[in-house]
Amino acid sequence: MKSADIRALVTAVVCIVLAALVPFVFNGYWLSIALTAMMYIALSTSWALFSGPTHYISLASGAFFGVGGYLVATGMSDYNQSFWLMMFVAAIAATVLAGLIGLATLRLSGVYFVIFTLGLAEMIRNLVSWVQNNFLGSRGLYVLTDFTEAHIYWMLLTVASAVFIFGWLVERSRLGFALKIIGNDETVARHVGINTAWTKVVLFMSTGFFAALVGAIIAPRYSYIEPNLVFSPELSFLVVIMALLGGTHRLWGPLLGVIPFTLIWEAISIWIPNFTTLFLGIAFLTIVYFVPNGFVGLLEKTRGSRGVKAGS
Amino acid sequence: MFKIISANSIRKGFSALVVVTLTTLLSFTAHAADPIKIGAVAPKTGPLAGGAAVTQWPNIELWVKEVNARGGLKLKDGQRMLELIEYDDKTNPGEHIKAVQRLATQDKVDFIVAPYGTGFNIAAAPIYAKYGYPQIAVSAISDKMDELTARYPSLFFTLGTTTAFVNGVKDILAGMRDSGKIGNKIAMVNVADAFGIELAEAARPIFKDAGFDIVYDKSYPLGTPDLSPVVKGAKAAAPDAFVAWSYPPDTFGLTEQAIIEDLQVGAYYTAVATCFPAFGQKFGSKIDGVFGAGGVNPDTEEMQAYFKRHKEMTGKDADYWASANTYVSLQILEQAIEGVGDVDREAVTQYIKDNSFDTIMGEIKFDNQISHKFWTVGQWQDGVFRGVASSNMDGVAEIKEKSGWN
Amino acid sequence: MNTATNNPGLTRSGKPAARIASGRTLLEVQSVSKAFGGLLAVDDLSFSVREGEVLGIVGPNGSGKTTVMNLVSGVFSVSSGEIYLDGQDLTAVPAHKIARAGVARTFQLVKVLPGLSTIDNVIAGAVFARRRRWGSEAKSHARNLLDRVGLGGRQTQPVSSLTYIDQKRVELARALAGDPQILLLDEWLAGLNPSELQTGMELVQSLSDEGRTIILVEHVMDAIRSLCDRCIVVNSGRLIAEGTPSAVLSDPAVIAAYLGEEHD
Amino acid sequence: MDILISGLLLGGTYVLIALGLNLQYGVARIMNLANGEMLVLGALASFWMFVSSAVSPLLTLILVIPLAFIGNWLIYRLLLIPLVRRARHQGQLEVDSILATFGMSFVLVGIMVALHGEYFTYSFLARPITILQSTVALNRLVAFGFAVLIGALLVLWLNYSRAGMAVRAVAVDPASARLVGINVEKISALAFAVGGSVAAVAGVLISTFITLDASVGVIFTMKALIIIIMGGVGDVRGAIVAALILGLVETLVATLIDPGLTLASAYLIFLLVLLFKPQGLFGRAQT
Repeated sequence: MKSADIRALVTAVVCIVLAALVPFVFNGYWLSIALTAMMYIALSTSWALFSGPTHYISLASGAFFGVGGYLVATGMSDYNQSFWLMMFVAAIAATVLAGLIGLATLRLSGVYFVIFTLGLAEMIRNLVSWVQNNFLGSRGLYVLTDFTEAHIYWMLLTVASAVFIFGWLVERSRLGFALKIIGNDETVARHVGINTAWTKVVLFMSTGFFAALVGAIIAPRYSYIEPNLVFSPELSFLVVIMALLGGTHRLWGPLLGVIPFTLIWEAISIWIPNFTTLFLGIAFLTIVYFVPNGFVGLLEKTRGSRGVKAGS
Repeated sequence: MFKIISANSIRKGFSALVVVTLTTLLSFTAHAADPIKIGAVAPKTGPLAGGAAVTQWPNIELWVKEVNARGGLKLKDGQRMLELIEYDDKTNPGEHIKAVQRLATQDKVDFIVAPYGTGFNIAAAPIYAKYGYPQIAVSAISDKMDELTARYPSLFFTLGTTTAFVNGVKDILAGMRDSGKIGNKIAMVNVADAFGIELAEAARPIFKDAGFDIVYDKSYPLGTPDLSPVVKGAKAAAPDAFVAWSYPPDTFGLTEQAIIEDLQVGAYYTAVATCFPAFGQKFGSKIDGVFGAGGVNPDTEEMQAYFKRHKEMTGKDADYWASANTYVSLQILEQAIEGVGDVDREAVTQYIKDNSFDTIMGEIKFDNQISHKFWTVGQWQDGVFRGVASSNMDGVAEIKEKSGWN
Repeated sequence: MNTATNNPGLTRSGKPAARIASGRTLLEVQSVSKAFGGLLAVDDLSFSVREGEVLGIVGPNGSGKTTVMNLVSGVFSVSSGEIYLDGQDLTAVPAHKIARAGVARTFQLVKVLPGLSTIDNVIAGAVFARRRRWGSEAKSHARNLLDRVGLGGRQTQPVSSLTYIDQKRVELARALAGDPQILLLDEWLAGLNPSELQTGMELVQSLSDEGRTIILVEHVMDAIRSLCDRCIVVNSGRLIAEGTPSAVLSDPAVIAAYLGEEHD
Repeated sequence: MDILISGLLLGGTYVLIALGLNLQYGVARIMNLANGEMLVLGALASFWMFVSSAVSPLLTLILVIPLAFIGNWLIYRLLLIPLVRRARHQGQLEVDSILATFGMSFVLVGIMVALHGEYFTYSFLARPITILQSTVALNRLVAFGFAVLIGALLVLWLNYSRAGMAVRAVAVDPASARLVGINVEKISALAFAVGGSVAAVAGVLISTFITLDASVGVIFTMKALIIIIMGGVGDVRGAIVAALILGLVETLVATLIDPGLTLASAYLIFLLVLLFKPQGLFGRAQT
């Protein structure tokens, strides 16, 4: 292991430990912000693992998140299964689903993929609602547990850490290298012997896995699951936007997007409760126009320019 | 060079923003002379915003204005005005929880108006319970009320259970059948989301046990643009009654199609939003005799005064169901606070449990945190949506026979 | 160096003709056709390549040369016909499997991986292909190959900062990195100035001297004449001549096909 | 017959929804996620004029068309051209335009919520009319008529006018269009503005028979995207055919199988088209 690796590892461990202490220091409001941020860190980072190198903009997060939340709810509410079992089932189901979708759509060019995944959450919501309505029946999907916000936060932190470890391993593996090549030139990738479809599908499955886990963990927080709310297209967009805002070509890029975004979002929600959406839009446009390469880009540019100055 | 400068200035601007946020968040402290802080979180955007804009927000506005107009709430140590702090939950449970946390721990509000929508009331219940806020849930119907109220000691329900709702409809239909007005064939449709699935699931055995024959039983997805196949399908089954467990946009869509298709049924029922003034305005006299969820008794002096004040203070018409319930929940809160004479939440919660309240819907009291006094079915009669079935309400109107769609 | 250097030290002229003639057939293309919509780009084409041989494919523009390369390397699948590599059926096999079987190629318009460093561009060819290397092994292998193509010491440079010919060298090194059984060079010498051309030809020559099997699609006739053991000529997707470069290039049918076209 | 007619009418609605975005995405290369909001804005204008001053939606059209044209032209000139200029390749423009128009959709939703947070619902031409023994709503029929009209006008304009020819050239290949002397930016702005006003017109017409609210736009955007991808990006005829097919299939499934499966079936066809004809029904094969 190189010294840079060790430094990164130590930093990561320190960050995780600090993050784990948050519920002891903050309670209530700040914890719920941290929880929201942690949820998006897990989602955006795992999203970027796939979409960063391949440039496929996946809007499927909402679909997998929904599968997670929905399966936990229906399993616990209608079939008296334990939360843990359903969390596991949900993650596996979403992984399989992502695999099937990936096989079907990842051969397509980017745009088609974007639009397909955009509608995916809607399609799955319609299908599961229909199945529930006609075959299973339900008297409401309740997820009543004794988890506190702190518990949910720690679970999310675990998932987020797992995403980082996974990302770190992928980056150092042949799989990660293959992805990088695919992102640069897919034709070349094929001709140096990379099974491009398989590589993309595997990574896409990992985003499905993690998003479903997050959805499953969030379900107890929602307590009552409405398909309409867990299969949320807005969530898909927010995940993408936070990741792009941070920057997708670094593992820690999305992190830099999620944290300021969550804070801006919160600030606007507080200041202008009647025009939140309007001002969120404006904040959004400002970011797109003035921070085009994400915060990572901004950071590297400043650092780069400082380096040049020092050299001259 | 320009780019570097602008990047830096953005960064500076951004950090300034963060600093300002933090200071704003931390700068709230309560003073004794301050007004009573009331928090409210409900959708202003997202799928439920349209409903909340009719039922929830205007009543909060009305109540705060009224109380302040008469000088505030009378407490032991004098009158105190109300200060409203409102947040948009964007129809997102996560946002909602965060906003309630903020109200509780940052704004340190004294009371919070219960959320809008079943899911939101249940999602927020643990936090209300944690900080001891009384939560008088209005726009929430559930069959798990007993379990939920046992779990959350400060949660109150006022609008009835899923089963009560279905039974209301069943009673009306059975009554009409027994008096020979309709036959026993029901066409039932529902929106395929939590609310519709739950009601349809509850309705199937209830209708069957009452001797009805469900001749058409289909769901349609939330957001279906064209409901004509649904209405055509129902019509083809030649039912005597049409029952739709529907949400606002499709309540409008189904009824429009029923008029177009000239769906001839002795009883026509759509669920949420049938009671909206916009429903009456849109269809005029055509919907005379249409049944819908909820209802009011508009003839009492209190209700008439309430409708008038609602229109005057908010510029909007109250709906003929949950608007009044929402207002009632605020009246209960108001009377409990004044009864205790203090903003002690625990005492107020206990007061709500122990006392009965004089409201625009008559006397309301809670039995194990559940009020059993609510309307279940209403009917449009000469431009007014009247309650025709209820649980323990006075002034139930006679059912009017529906004569086509004119 | 663990590349297959069968006959180090042998110059081209020293390569025994007998060995090539007797070498086993490595690539076998049998009655292959390819249609794009109504257009028949390759029409019932058959040829074979023996181990250690340098085969030239020539023909006027649009005659289907690059399509042949694309069929062999799996960019397109054939409409009819079969392709075998060392007895293994490559018809209807996806490109990455063909690459793993040992077919490596360069592209008519140079394709480097712009986001990667020069050495990573070469490593890209070493990790997933016929002979797989990873980690330090791949790195030292790539470094050797960069030395081999004349780019020693430029490993960490961003590949986008390299000149055109250097990018072509990187592409060649990448193709070599997986120890291919057969190397497809698609107009690899095109667009080079005379001195670069000289260097390029020497490089290809040295690869041939190592005993590599190469298919060369080329417009540069000097290169064909000096590098190829054998040539096939395609016109309108059909094979019109086959033989040694000098024989083929003086074939009247070939001259007719090129008539009106500038042959440099 | 019922199915055919209801299906065609629904298809007509989809034609209205999709045509605007088809121009914006196919020609100006902006995947405009705020397209649905533009549609809802048209609906809001129509609702507001009808409820406050009893103005017929058909008259509102006269007002909405030029306003939407100017509004969208300005959006393109002021907000989108900087993105087009800074994009180094198509992929980057796609990402940037997704982000920017998503922001715009928030802004538009915010404005509309402030104007009218409740449902936009009113009754206009909600009369039954019988064609070929099938009962349909007059307002849907009117909307269908406009869909046919707008579709026809666009096809004529694109195929028989100079500007239309330029628009098609830009749709096929902006780089080559530039080479033959077409001002690509100007044509793109034109296409974007025309697309925006088509969306607003669609909103006006659709509001006569569908109950909308300020937040509902994304549903229309999604539908529109599905249709234009199915039809082939930038191809007006393709979009029209795809929209009609979608309308027919949804009605067919709703009537014969189960209304609960309509939207799911729409997705299924979309997926099938993607798998077997990825360039869309009328798309040009990509090389």
